[in-house]
Amino acid sequence: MADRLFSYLVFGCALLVVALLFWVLGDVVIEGSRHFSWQFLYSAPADAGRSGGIGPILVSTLWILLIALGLALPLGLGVAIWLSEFAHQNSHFANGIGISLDILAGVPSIVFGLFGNAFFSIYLGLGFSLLAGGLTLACMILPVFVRTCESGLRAVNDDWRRGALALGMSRSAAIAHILLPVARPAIVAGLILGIGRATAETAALLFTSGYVDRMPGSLLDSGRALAVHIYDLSMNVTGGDGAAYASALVLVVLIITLNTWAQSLVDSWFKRRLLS
Amino acid sequence: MMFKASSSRADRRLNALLLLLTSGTALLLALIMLFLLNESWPFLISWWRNGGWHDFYQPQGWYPLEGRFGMSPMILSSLAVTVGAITLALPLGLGSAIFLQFYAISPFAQSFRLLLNLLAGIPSVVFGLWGLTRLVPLITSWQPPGASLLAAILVLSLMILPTIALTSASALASVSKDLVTGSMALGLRRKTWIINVLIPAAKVGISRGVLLATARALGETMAVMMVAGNVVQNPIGLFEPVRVLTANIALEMAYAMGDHRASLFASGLLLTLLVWLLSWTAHRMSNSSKGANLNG
Amino acid sequence: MNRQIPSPYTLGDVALGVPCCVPEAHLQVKDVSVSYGGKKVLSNVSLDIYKGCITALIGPSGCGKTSFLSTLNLLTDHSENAHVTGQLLFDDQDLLRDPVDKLKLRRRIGMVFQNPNPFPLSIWRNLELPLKEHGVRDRKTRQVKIEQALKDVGLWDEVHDRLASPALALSGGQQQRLCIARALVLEPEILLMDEPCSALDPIASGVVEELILRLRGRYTVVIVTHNLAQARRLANYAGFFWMTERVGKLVEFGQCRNLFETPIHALTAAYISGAKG
Amino acid sequence: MNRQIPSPYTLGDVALGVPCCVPEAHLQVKDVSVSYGGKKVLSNVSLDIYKGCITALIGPSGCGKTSFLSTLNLLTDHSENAHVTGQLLFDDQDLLRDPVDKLKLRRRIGMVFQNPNPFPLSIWRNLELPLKEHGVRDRKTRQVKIEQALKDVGLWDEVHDRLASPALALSGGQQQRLCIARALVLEPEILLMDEPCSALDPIASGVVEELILRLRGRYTVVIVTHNLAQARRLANYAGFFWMTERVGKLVEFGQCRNLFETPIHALTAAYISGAKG
Amino acid sequence: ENKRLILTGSSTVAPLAAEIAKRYESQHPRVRIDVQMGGSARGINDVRGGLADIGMVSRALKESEQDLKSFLIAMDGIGVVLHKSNTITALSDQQIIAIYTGNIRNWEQLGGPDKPITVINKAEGRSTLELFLQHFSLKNSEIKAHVIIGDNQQGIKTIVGNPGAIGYVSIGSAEYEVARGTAIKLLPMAGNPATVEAVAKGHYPLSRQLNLVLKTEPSGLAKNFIAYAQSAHVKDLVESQFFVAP
Ligand SMILES: Nc1ncnc2c1ncn2[C@@H]1O[C@H](COP(=O)(O)OP(=O)(O)OP(=O)(O)O)[C@@H](O)[C@H]1O
Ligand SMILES: Nc1ncnc2c1ncn2[C@@H]1O[C@H](COP(=O)(O)OP(=O)(O)OP(=O)(O)O)[C@@H](O)[C@H]1O
Ligand SMILES: [Mg+2]
Ligand SMILES: [Mg+2]
Ligand SMILES: O=P([O-])([O-])[O-]
Repeated sequence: MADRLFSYLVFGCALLVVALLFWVLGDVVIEGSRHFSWQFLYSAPADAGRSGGIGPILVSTLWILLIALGLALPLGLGVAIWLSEFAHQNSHFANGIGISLDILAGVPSIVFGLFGNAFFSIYLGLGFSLLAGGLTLACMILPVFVRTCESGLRAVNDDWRRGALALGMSRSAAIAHILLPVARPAIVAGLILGIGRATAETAALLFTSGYVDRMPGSLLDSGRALAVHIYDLSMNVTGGDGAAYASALVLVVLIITLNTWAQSLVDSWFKRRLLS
Repeated sequence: MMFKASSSRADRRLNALLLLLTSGTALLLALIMLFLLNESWPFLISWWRNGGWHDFYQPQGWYPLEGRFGMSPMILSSLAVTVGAITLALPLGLGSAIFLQFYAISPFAQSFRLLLNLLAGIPSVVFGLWGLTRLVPLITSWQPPGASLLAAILVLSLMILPTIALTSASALASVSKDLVTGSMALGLRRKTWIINVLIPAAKVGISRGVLLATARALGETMAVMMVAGNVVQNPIGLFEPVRVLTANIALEMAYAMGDHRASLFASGLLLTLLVWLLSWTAHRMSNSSKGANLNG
Repeated sequence: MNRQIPSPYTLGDVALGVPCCVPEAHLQVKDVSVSYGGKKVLSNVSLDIYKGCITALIGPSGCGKTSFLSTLNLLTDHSENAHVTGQLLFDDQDLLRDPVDKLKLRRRIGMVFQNPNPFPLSIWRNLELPLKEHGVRDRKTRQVKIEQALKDVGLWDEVHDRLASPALALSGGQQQRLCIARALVLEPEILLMDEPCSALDPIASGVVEELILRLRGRYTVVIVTHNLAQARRLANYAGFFWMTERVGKLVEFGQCRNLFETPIHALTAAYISGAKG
Repeated sequence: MNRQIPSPYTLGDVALGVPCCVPEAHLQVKDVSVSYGGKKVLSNVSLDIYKGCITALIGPSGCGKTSFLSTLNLLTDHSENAHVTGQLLFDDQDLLRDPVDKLKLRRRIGMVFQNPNPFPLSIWRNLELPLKEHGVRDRKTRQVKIEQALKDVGLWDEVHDRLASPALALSGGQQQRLCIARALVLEPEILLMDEPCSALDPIASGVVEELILRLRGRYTVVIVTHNLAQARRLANYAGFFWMTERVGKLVEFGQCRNLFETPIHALTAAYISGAKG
Repeated sequence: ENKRLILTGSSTVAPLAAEIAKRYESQHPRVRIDVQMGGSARGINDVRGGLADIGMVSRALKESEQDLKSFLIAMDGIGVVLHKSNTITALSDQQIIAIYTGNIRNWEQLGGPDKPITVINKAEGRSTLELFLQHFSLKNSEIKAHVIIGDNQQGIKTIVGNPGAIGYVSIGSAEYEVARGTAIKLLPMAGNPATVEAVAKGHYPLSRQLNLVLKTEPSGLAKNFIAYAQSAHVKDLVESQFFVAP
């Protein structure tokens, strides 16, 4: 009986989550598809974004994502590997790094934005640019990616580490051939949380990659990200709601595509080596 | 986990490289702290001289243009919103993770996971927009002004839910199957073994996810700003508006000059300290419980 | 063909083996087959499990002993690709056909696994959890039962002063005995043991063996073991499984002494003499 | 005190045990102690491992056999809280003091664990990976070595048609033999085996035993086992560990037959007669 | 010649400036004008620090900012807004003050429906807030707000969702929303109808300037661009962003 109740609770949870998601996205889908057309995808925005499309914005978004992920992925994986495979269990340094990462995960995005502006845009002289935005985003998604991967690596059975060591295999080989492939699901989860954070970011990008909605010519050009565009249209531009919803719809589709792609990418990358 | 350190040259090189990367991330935090300190320095000095700490027992209100910088209500509000959001999102997220791992049949699990992923990627403006146009009016019709602690908690809990759900799900997935078989053989009900056996076994992974989610909740800005009402006051009731530290920054940074601007950076610093305190406590707690739990 | 069982209720015959209480079938297995994902791994096993007796099952790795044991308490129901056919008569019910309350059934048929699998809880909670689950509300009663179970497995003296410490901090042998205590605390009628001593050193293994011998009469025990000497020492009845073309079969079943000393089947004889127990 | 070793190079003496090739120390252990996080678990062990011989180590659970074995290939170095003192002489080097290339060392001193731990790769990759790691570039050479190793452990016939299938899908016994093959494929000089048969059924266990016997002469083998009968069957030399006040010690070391038939130490005698092998 | 101009500052001005910049670029193909948003304060800081060529500021320069040169490109009126269902049609200055200081807490006290009043105020530092406080001679600490908002749209959406709300937003935006059927209404201010027209004529009391600011007298491209932004060529753009051309 209690078991039945618990099942109902669990199903209730799932149902509630699904319902809430649909509720949140309901407007986006309804209003968004009303304003959407194929042209919207590739044409440039006009009249402060109320009309026209989001072509350049989509391109900027993808560039920023590419830079952020391209940087955060290897860096984050490296840090995660160090923390789980090389760091001494109770060393103050490793603990300090862990805490730093947790703190970084809690730094508000607007602070990241202001910092990114001060450091990347001004100090390093990158100005308002896709590069500055991507770098700032990389800093932002690093903590969540590292922590998730690290948990995954730590969960890998010690027997395999021992086995590899006893065969005189180097640590690096064990990591590359066995530990990383085994920890694949956690890496995917981290990647997806990272992608989520990156696509959803507004404040940090406003101050780094900027507001310019022109098609970017190089990575040193300023470019407006999709989330910034949605923010501007819905909060700052009178009469921009329709376009805002349509942009949000595109973002949702983009996220689904990216997630599926990330999943299959990581799978194909590691699964070839792994048979389980 | 227990087999550490390296011996070969390649390993030493890899170790050195990774150590460099790792130190880089520590450096990143140091840079951000330095940046915050640097920007908020003028304010901190004058705050200290003027006895700003009296604020904690003698609230002076937040009127930066009138030279009154009382931040304590915002600290309390940040904590209240975060605690509230975690209280809601933890059972919901854990429930979702349990559903994903033990109840959903495979095609459902796949799409449910995709939905959670989607939830993780929705911009906070969209959540804020939903809160502002759907949730707040609903609360208003019940208890004006609607924009309130409650609205912030609801929106925020939805935003951190995927973090909790996804990390918990992967923690639950890595629990040994032997425990499940053993529980079944004892005639334990599914509910019992999930709650009393698997969740304790996955505790470390779950709590790490919760920590990430807490950090995220404390740091979340836009959505909270849009629905919390942003009145600087102590969080005295669920239906009262509150302002959290992040919203304070987002709301005023664009228009702040001089001391006002520095005081906003100080709220950023304060928030960072808050997360540090939280994370440190969590580390201490998990270290002491690790010592008691396992000897290997 | 393989049923070399003495006519029931003839205590004389049973006395040929190690003494055993009542030669009365507690659980009747009829024509049971197990397949995983359509691939048959165990085919047409029929035997009776006698009340209060110890039945040992031996056979090479992969011949389906664990699978057989798991059908007895319907644990196979939970592995998605497993399918069981045949009859399992227990208490006038066919477990495989009639609707049975599995939770209650598993209270009556306990199981201990090859790898010790204590829950990641305290020693005390490991034993308390199943009791609470099966409705033993009274604190005092639980205390008495837990203490008894720990004494039964000879663990009480070793752990009585640290019942609140984590079970995973125990040594392998202690963990296995804790798992046995966890099964015993529910006072099952039948106890299924899957190679309970394979992870133990000879001393711990001796303790468990003695324990099993002490259980005789009070409990019906079915034990899978790779240690033929152990089977010989413990069992009243023994079953020998063999695998042909990747499908397991019960080749011979009978009184322990008969099976070991005058095996009927050539395979059994070969296994018993060839295998180095 | 416990060194009941015949004067070296006296083949006559050695012949008292199972025949063994050259009674020449391959690895000399002197006064080795192991502690974990400051707590000593093994104290002052001294013995010689003889070239081409099989040395068995027995003793109750927790007395430090695994820890001892892991010091021999410096695996304890990777356990954060482990600390080893004493001397380990191998090839004119003190492994514990002199700078040694651990990777190379472990190629020369292989190890097999109690729980089969094949990598989650294909059968073939499990054997290929260590070869590649140790610089065996040539494809053909690798092929030859892998085939030989699989044949050595008697697995070739069973798996040669599915070398690309996952190693984890093998049965427990097959997995353990694969792990042995994985150690053999590197052609080590010394092979450390930690209860290699405890997860195996008698047949698989017999296969492994025969394999170990076949290795005699070619390899130096150190085997930890709970199965006294097995120790007696296999070993030229045997060491008996015992624990007093939670610290392990080597109580007696000597020729296998001596140790089992005329133990010097009372503890040894008690263990050998009391324990049920 | 290839030339580049960077504008940063007010979020209110940014969309307008961006549209003007686009039109200017289309007429001068070698010129690139990047418009960045970040608030009036950022505009002033960046111009002072040389990070931007031109700052955008959504108010008149203060005493302390007289080191900068400002150029008016548009005007924006501020109107008091209620929910459409509210039966109140006009409020006197005294009544507005009473509401904002918390002395009147229910619309019933003003002859409206029996609904608690939700007072919406702007965040500290915003120019609309300063304008509002100045007009009613209030100090921000005297105001008893229930909701504090950032941008215009947040104000409008809050009022739409709350029948008891009162707030003040940009008139142009509010007019557009009213015309679109959004559930809000604009109240006249001290007898002046709150319309863009009234702001344009200059006798609407609550209005602010939208300025471009520079550190020095403009020259070259900056000078040309400012002249263009102030010219009649962009009047339609100003109006399409719901502002009033000066
Ligand atoms: N869940 C499962 N899915 C598919 N095949 C399975 C499953 N469980 C067991 N098998 C297969 O069924 C056969 C019998 O397995 P079982 O574990 O019952 O053997 P066993 O006699 O207990 O062997 P051992 O002595 O090694 O424990 C084996 O070939 C095994 O691979
Ligand atoms: N990494 C470790 N940290 C702390 N203590 C350890 C560690 N590894 C082993 N020990 C302890 O050292 C002692 C000896 O352990 P070891 O595994 O060597 O015993 P063993 O003789 O191999 O026992 P068994 O027969 O059960 O395998 C035990 O008390 C054990 O708890
Ligand atoms: Mg089995
Ligand atoms: Mg051991
Ligand atoms: O953004 P504002 O300065 O117009 O309030």
